[in-house]
Amino acid sequence: MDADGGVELEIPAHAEFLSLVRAVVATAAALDPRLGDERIEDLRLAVSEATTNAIESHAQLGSEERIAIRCDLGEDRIEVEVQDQGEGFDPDSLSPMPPPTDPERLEYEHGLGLPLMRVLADETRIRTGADGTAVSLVVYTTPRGRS
Amino acid sequence: MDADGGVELEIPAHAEFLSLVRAVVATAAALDPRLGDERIEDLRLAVSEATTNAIESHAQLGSEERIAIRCDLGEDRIEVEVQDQGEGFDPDSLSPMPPPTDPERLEYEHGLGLPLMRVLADETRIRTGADGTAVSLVVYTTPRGRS
Amino acid sequence: MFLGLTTSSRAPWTVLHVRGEIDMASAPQLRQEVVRVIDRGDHDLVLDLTEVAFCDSTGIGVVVAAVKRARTAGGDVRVVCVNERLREMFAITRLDRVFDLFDLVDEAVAGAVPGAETREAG
Amino acid sequence: MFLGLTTSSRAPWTVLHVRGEIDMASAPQLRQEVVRVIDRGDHDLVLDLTEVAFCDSTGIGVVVAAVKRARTAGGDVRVVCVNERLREMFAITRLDRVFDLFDLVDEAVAGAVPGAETREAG
Ligand SMILES: Nc1ncnc2c1ncn2[C@@H]1O[C@H](COP(=O)(O)OP(=O)(O)O)[C@@H](O)[C@H]1O
Ligand SMILES: Nc1ncnc2c1ncn2[C@@H]1O[C@H](COP(=O)(O)OP(=O)(O)O)[C@@H](O)[C@H]1O
Repeated sequence: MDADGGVELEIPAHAEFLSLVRAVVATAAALDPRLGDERIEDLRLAVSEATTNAIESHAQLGSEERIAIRCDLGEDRIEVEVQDQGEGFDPDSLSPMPPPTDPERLEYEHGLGLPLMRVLADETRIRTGADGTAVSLVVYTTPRGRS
Repeated sequence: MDADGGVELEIPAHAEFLSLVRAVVATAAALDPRLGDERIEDLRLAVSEATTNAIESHAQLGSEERIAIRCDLGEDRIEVEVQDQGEGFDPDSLSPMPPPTDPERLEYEHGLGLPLMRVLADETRIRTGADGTAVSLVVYTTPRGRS
Repeated sequence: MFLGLTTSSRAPWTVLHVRGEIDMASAPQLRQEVVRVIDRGDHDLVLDLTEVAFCDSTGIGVVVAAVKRARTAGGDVRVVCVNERLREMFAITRLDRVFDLFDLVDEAVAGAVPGAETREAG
Repeated sequence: MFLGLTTSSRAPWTVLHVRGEIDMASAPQLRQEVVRVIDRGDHDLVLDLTEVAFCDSTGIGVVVAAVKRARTAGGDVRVVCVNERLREMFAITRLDRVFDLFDLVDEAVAGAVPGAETREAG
């Protein structure tokens, strides 16, 4: 990933900036003519989910630190990394959603973000620790993501 | 100007990123409900002009450095600063445009950017030196720009 | 940043028309309106998302909350959306099995009222 | 990123219809097309900017270059635009005094052909 070829954005950790992040990602992704509208929409939604989590993680700490979003237009992929300075979490210990037939299902208003990201992006990488989380979302621009 | 309340964007110094800068500025400005569409459009165009000059200044040096754009949503104003690492210039020594009646006028395809910025923005400040230029463009959100 | 929210009556259904982008910034506004409508007794609710240009999982969460609140009050929620992306999201989250999705408000209000079968069947 | 460029003939005028955003990224594409059209002999050119969503000073520079090239070749350029912002830009730069602006292509091609007055006036 060539850091110099990318776009970097820093926003205050407030929900009102989500629409701006989406605009940046969609506009950056549109610079690659190989990416169709559907894939741009996939990435836009996935990044919105990741940024929402990042903003929530700062809210929980009462942190006024900013959220950083990097978009890298690579040879065969677009990679967006959302970086927060929240407390981190354990992605493996999240409780799975009850099945739709279970009346309990309606108790779960949350917990949809990460599953959605994993479906929408071609690759989802999470690096997380006590000093923050970085979520990388990759969408391939060439059929197999390898040029 | 509260640096923590703003949005920061860094782009490669290439023309294809201009549309992204415009999208960011328009979306950031739209977060302030007091700003009408016309003023947003003013700011969007002024920032596009400043960013165009910044990109040109890097191209002239063959510099691969990035351009930084900061949007600050203040109490009574939106301020956007475009910062480059070009060679700088002397804003006072630019030759004025010939009048429209002068046939020479058609020799001037350039030199419209700064005059436009000055008309579009409520305040235009230029800090420039051998290590770069920072152009600040301010649009007031309250009638007199003082809250 | 703000949603357009209007309600119309298609007795016994109340239709809540939503316009705009539903995310963490705008979801509270939608949630508040849903609560207001259901709590005033209009618990047979059609959520018309036809003009929703964007909806993320926060928005989906509000829909889930609406279904729960309406059912608890003895009513139900039907969701109208044509947006393929939104349909997909309801499918990925398997929520399309939890409540009914319709293409048109007319179709949503034409279906049987919840409980009507047991009340009227004889 | 790319402009939509099409030409149509309204003899003796050639109309170049531009669609999209004209900035430093897209201006070279427009400049090239203008040069191509004028250099093949179609030097009476109407630049139809009706569907230009954005144009900055780089775009204005291309219009100036087109006027210069067309006049050098013995022709002229008329500009069609309704966009208020673009009108304003031509006013601020006082270019509205250098060439003629029209609201509609029909109006632009209806005006007298440059040079026609001297040719036809008797
Ligand atoms: N960036 C993050 N920092 C800290 N915790 C996170 C982060 N992203 C996700 N989480 C944790 O994982 C949980 C599940 O996230 P997600 O699937 O996106 O659903 P939701 O955000 O709706 O809860 C969150 O509730 C939170 O506890
Ligand atoms: N950021 C900058 N760095 C270096 N020179 C600049 C910068 N901005 C403007 N200039 C100088 O000022 C001149 C006039 O700028 P402007 O009015 O925007 O017109 P144009 O960019 O079309 O030439 C430029 O040609 C350039 O020489």
